[in-house]
Amino acid sequence: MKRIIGIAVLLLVVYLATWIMADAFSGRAVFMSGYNQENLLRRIALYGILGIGVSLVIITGGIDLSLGSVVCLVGVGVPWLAVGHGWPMPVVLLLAVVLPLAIGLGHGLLVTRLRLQPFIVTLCGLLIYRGATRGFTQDQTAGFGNGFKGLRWLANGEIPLFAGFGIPVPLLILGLVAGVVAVFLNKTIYGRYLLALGNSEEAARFSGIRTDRMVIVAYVICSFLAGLAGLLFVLDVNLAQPVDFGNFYELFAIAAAVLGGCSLRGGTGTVVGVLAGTALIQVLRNMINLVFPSYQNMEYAVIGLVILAGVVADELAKRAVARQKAAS
Amino acid sequence: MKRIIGIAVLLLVVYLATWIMADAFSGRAVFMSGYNQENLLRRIALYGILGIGVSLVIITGGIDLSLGSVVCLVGVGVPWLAVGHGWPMPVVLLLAVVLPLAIGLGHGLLVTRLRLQPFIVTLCGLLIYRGATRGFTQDQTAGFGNGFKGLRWLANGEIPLFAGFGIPVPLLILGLVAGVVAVFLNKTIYGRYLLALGNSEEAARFSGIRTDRMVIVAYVICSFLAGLAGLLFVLDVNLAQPVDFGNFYELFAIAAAVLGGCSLRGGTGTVVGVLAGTALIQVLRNMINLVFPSYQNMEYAVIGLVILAGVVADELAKRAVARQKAAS
Amino acid sequence: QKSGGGARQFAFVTNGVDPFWTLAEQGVKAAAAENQMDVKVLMPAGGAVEQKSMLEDLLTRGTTGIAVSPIDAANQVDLLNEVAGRSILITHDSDAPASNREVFIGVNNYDAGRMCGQLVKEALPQGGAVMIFIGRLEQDNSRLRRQGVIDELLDRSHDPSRFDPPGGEIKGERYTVLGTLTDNFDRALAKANVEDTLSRFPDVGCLIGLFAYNPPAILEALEQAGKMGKVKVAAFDEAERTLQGIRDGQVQGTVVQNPYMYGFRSVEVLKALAAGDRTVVPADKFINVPARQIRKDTVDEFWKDLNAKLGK
Amino acid sequence: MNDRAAGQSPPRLVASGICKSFPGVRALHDVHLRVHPGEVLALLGENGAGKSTLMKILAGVQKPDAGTLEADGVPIPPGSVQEALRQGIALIHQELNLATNLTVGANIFLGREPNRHGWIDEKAIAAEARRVLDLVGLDLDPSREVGDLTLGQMQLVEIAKALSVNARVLILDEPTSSLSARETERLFAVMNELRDRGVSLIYISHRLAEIHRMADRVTVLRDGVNAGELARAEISHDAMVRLMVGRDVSRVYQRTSGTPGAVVLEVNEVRTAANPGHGVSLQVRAGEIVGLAGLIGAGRTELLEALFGVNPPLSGEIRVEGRILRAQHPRDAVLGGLALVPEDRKKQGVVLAESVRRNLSLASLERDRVRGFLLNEAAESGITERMIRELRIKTPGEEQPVRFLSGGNQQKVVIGKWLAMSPRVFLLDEPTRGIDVGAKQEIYQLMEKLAASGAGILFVSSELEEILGLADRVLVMHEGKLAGDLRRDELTEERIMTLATGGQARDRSTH
Ligand SMILES: Nc1ncnc2c1ncn2[C@@H]1O[C@H](COP(=O)(O)OP(=O)(O)OP(=O)(O)O)[C@@H](O)[C@H]1O
Ligand SMILES: Nc1ncnc2c1ncn2[C@@H]1O[C@H](COP(=O)(O)OP(=O)(O)OP(=O)(O)O)[C@@H](O)[C@H]1O
Ligand SMILES: [Mg+2]
Ligand SMILES: [Mg+2]
Repeated sequence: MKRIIGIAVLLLVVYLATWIMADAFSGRAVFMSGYNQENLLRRIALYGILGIGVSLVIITGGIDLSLGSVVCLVGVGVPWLAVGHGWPMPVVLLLAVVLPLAIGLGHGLLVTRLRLQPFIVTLCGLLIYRGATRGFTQDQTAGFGNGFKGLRWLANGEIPLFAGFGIPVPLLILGLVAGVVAVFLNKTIYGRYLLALGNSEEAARFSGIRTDRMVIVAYVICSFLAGLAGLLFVLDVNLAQPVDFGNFYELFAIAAAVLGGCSLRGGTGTVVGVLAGTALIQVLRNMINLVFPSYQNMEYAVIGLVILAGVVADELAKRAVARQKAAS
Repeated sequence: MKRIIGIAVLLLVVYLATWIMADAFSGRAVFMSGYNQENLLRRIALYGILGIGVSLVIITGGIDLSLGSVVCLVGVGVPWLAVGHGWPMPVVLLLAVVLPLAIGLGHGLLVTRLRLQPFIVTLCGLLIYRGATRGFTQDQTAGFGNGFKGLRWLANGEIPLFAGFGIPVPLLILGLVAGVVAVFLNKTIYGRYLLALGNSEEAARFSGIRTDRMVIVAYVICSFLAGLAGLLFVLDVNLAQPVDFGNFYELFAIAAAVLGGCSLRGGTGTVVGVLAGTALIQVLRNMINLVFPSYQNMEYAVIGLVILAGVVADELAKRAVARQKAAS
Repeated sequence: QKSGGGARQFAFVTNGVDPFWTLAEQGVKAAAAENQMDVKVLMPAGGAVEQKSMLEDLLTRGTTGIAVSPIDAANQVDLLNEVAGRSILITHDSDAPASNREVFIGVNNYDAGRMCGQLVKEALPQGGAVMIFIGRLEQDNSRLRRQGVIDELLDRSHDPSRFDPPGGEIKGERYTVLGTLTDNFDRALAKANVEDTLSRFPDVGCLIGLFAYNPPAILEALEQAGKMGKVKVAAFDEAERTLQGIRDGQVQGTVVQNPYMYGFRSVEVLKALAAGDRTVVPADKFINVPARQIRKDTVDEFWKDLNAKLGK
Repeated sequence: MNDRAAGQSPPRLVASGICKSFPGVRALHDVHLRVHPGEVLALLGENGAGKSTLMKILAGVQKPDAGTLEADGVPIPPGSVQEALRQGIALIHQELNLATNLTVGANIFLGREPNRHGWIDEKAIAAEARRVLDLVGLDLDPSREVGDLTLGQMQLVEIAKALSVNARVLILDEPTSSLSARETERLFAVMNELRDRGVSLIYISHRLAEIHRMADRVTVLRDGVNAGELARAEISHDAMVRLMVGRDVSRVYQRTSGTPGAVVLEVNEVRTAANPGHGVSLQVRAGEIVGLAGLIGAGRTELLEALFGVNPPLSGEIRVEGRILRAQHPRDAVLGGLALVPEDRKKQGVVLAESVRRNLSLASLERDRVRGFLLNEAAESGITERMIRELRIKTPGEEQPVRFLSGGNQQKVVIGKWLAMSPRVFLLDEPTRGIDVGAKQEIYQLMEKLAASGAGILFVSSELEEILGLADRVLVMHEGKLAGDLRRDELTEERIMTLATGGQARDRSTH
């Protein structure tokens, strides 16, 4: 829990700052409007699913750079098949589940059986899935047009709560995913195995844990969640272009996970932390659009600086604590 | 040297295949024309400089994801200042050297003194330098127009050799860089230190080596070379867009280094290997453009597959050798 | 005919990857089939660097004629002249007047922008605040297009060389341009930009989407916000959702270029030039494929025609 | 130790015809091994003889290339940890194998968590963990994170983990190498208790005295093959050594003392980060071998690392041959004339992946450089050849990666690296840990030779026998303080232990 305090405080500060700057300066509920909060929550939900997925892989000491391309593959593939080629939606959705599972399995097998480095395997994945999507769609944009309103409710629907505010449906999906993964990590033997092998693969293997299987499971879940996020993204946005749909999302997901306390060396990470990291990045983007729209092209720089500040502060805090411990 | 044979063979195969497919099918010297070979060599030179830079960081066990953004910063910044703001070119060039040096120093200090993870530090770098460039240029394209022909000779000039073929000037620059780095790695005590600390930072430090300084030096050289490449890229292309100039170059540079035998775990890597890896990727792109232009949108997929095939073959070959050794 | 032997090859090079170019590709293909020509369509996804290596490789292949949409004409003169020296060069979509290109086929983006501005004026005759959404500001065509809109709304004189930097509000007598938000082709971000605008400026009068995917993103956001119809929309290009929006009265209108025609005409012109026929080049070296405003009354006809071109 | 009926009952575990090769190494060839209920079988062999490999095969961690395993006469499939655990075979590894991010309890039950359909039963873990921790005498909260423990505590957690299996065959691979006398005694008591309950134990150690004391039977491996067996009655130092090394090695090392010269190392009130409470002062003379004794965690490693600039001292003064040494980084210490042979040989001593040549020259590259910063390859070759010859480093060649050398030869490489710098003072931290008898003797001789050539030596050891045999003088540390300074003629085992555990030297407090 200690690892999360820093990011939680940072999130709170940025949240309050945005609120004050956006609403106080304009004298209206800009940031704190139901509408904006809903939007914010929906975005956190979509990106959060990616972050949770990649955090599982990071816990094993690996990395997944292919997330964004899996988002692209599913996000483009689903409307391309369902609308462009008239395949029945249940079949398409089945494919949208099976394909990411197969991709994750492939990554896991290459990493465990062939002992290839995760960075390389998933970098190749990044290139291959996007290239393939661009190839089979011939770079055509795909979208649902006016159809599939029911399905699209999953991404843009809401459960009305009170005047002007409702809980976005994707947030419920995120809640489900986060809950399952959190329980998996903390309450089941498999979560414990994952944490153990991330810290010391040998210690886990020598204890009779089939570490290879657990690593494969992590990659499979990660790719599956990337596919799920890809589906929700396209249901939300309603159209996807192969050349750039999901571009860079892996980096934002990894950044969120790291901000949330995951160490790229493996063995640590919490779901709550990842959610806080995701929220921080999304609130920042919201802040820039609401408060500093003219500096919107510096968005990357601001996010980069905040992430850096976050990890530096975290490190300095850890050192201060260690020094105090040593002194006492 | 063993680690390079695989990539060398692969490069040869792809080179010959491209030659045969492009020239034999068309009955003309397409691939083997002086013009095309010059282009190819120039591209290898530009990307090769990046690859060599990042390989030094990879040897220390680190990674540099910010390369592409440094390429953007320098590539956009130089014409923006020199043409857009009329700064004298010597001052601008000095800045183009000093700024990357400072960036590398910053990365190195954060990695060694604060013990932050290189992935995170340079991911923040990736975001910050691109965001900053977009911010200060207000997203405007920068270029040299008709000016600076002399300087641009560095990137698009050539030393005529025989009819229709000359050695591109950037290749000479690459030769210089590669030579210096190769000597540094193999013939100087500092190269030894770099390799030793890449294998075991602790053991090197316990031997009295100032490992922190060496790591910083690696990051500084890497950023400097990224800046140099950025300058050459913009001198070659003559224009740079803040939003995408140098995008993804870090991934291609890392892929080239890994193909060329660098292990992301640190401690191994050769300049020749990195050059071969870079050449392979560029010949592949050339092949796609010359032989399969209609599948150009699958370029990424092809490159990804070849990289994957390369590392898988490498791994399998290593295993076969090991098995033979064990058997004998 | 395949690319082997002595068959002449031609190429149509875009400035990026976009549905807009898919339409142009259809035009290219139609014309190529009609004239029995071999024309490759190449779309660089990696910006100016990739466009350069594509052109070099086309020259290597011995391509007879090339139609290019330069990413930044002023800085690509050398490259374009090299192409012109080894092949027949024409430009489309975006011109490079300083180069040795034979002719330019395209639209005047500044004028097109002013046409879009007129649609805004129709939508908000009393004046009001507007926000501009666009993919990037770097390429010439987008800069001119945006400037056209602004100049029209501020009733300024016709001056394509003017440039208002994107930061800050631009206030005119009747219209205020609240800002310009870019998204780098990230669809999710394009939508988020609209949402955040609705949060910050609840009384925004009209949303202007200048890249093909911007109007659909605007419509998505409006629908979710329950503000459909309350906030006006002015569009550019012919995304399906945009046309549907015009039909449903959600979009005031859209300005369409004619990318299909860019492709089609480019091929025809290349063919003529390759045969030594220079009569296709007008004196001012500009083949205008004018932009058009599509409103509710013309949308059905336009759409039918479009689908026919796309083979739907 | 009373007579036991071991060997009469049918064997509990039998391994036959075991073969195992690694790339370039034949680790085991047609090896046989059996252990009976209620028996302590000692497994002996030089470094690299294949002991650990054989044990890993028994525990299912590694799969043999050939051979069979039988438990109680029933064959068990090799290469499965789960299967081995089912048969009650538990292995305490030579290297620590703990997940430092998990709690003590989680580590003890890793892979065997009490669970209901996958849901962990934390209460059961806590209760059961407390029980086995008590067994090894570790008073620890099972919910503490392992990463916060000391090395010695971690070793005890490893032992507790193996005990929690309720093993029928318990394998201990050099469990005492990071334990001091007190913990070792405790461990032996537990082992005796288990033996009396009928558990089979396989015990590996390079400390022959321990084996003499504990073993009912000894099996010896040499170069991956069975080299012989000794029944309880036949176990003697000489017999064991002969089987292991194939020649006689003297029983106890006895230093042929010289006369110490001037003070080469002087330490005044140095405070370390781990023990900021009090300073340490000591002196080492030229030609003198000073032993540094103490319990695990007494702060000996910390002291050596502070002197060497690894964790720079907080305050105090260090002088080498009278010159002040400001040790802010190992480099300062090296230039000042110090050399450190670190505790963790594989991580800190050698660059495992690099060649013998590169390791031997690593410290002296800078001194020998030419034209600013170019390598002096001639000097490098000279050093490499000389060290391989003088230290008799057993290696197929200069280019052999150090990874493939035996522990003793790796240690010689570390020493050779420093010899090239002709340091004035050697700091040796557990220089013979995990090293077989033959190599130990060579290292002792080497230390004497260094002293004879005028260097001062300060060496840490947890093996009292070697301290008694080798040291001219012994400093004893207790909880970060120097608790005593004993001359050679005052040395006894009890005196050292009393000081190390915080008692006063009874007869005389100072000398
Ligand atoms: N994973 C491995 N890969 C390659 N070689 C190995 C591996 N494990 C052990 N070896 C080699 O097998 C041989 C036997 O090693 P093993 O660890 O079994 O020896 P040991 O008798 O336990 O030695 P020590 O007393 O030093 O612990 C050695 O030559 C060692 O280098
Ligand atoms: N890596 C570490 N992190 C935190 N504390 C440590 C570390 N290493 C040692 N310590 C602490 O420093 C103190 C001294 O340990 P040190 O290893 O110096 O003892 P030692 O006498 O050398 O024992 P050993 O015989 O195991 O080497 C101990 O209390 C230990 O807990
Ligand atoms: Mg062993
Ligand atoms: Mg110690």
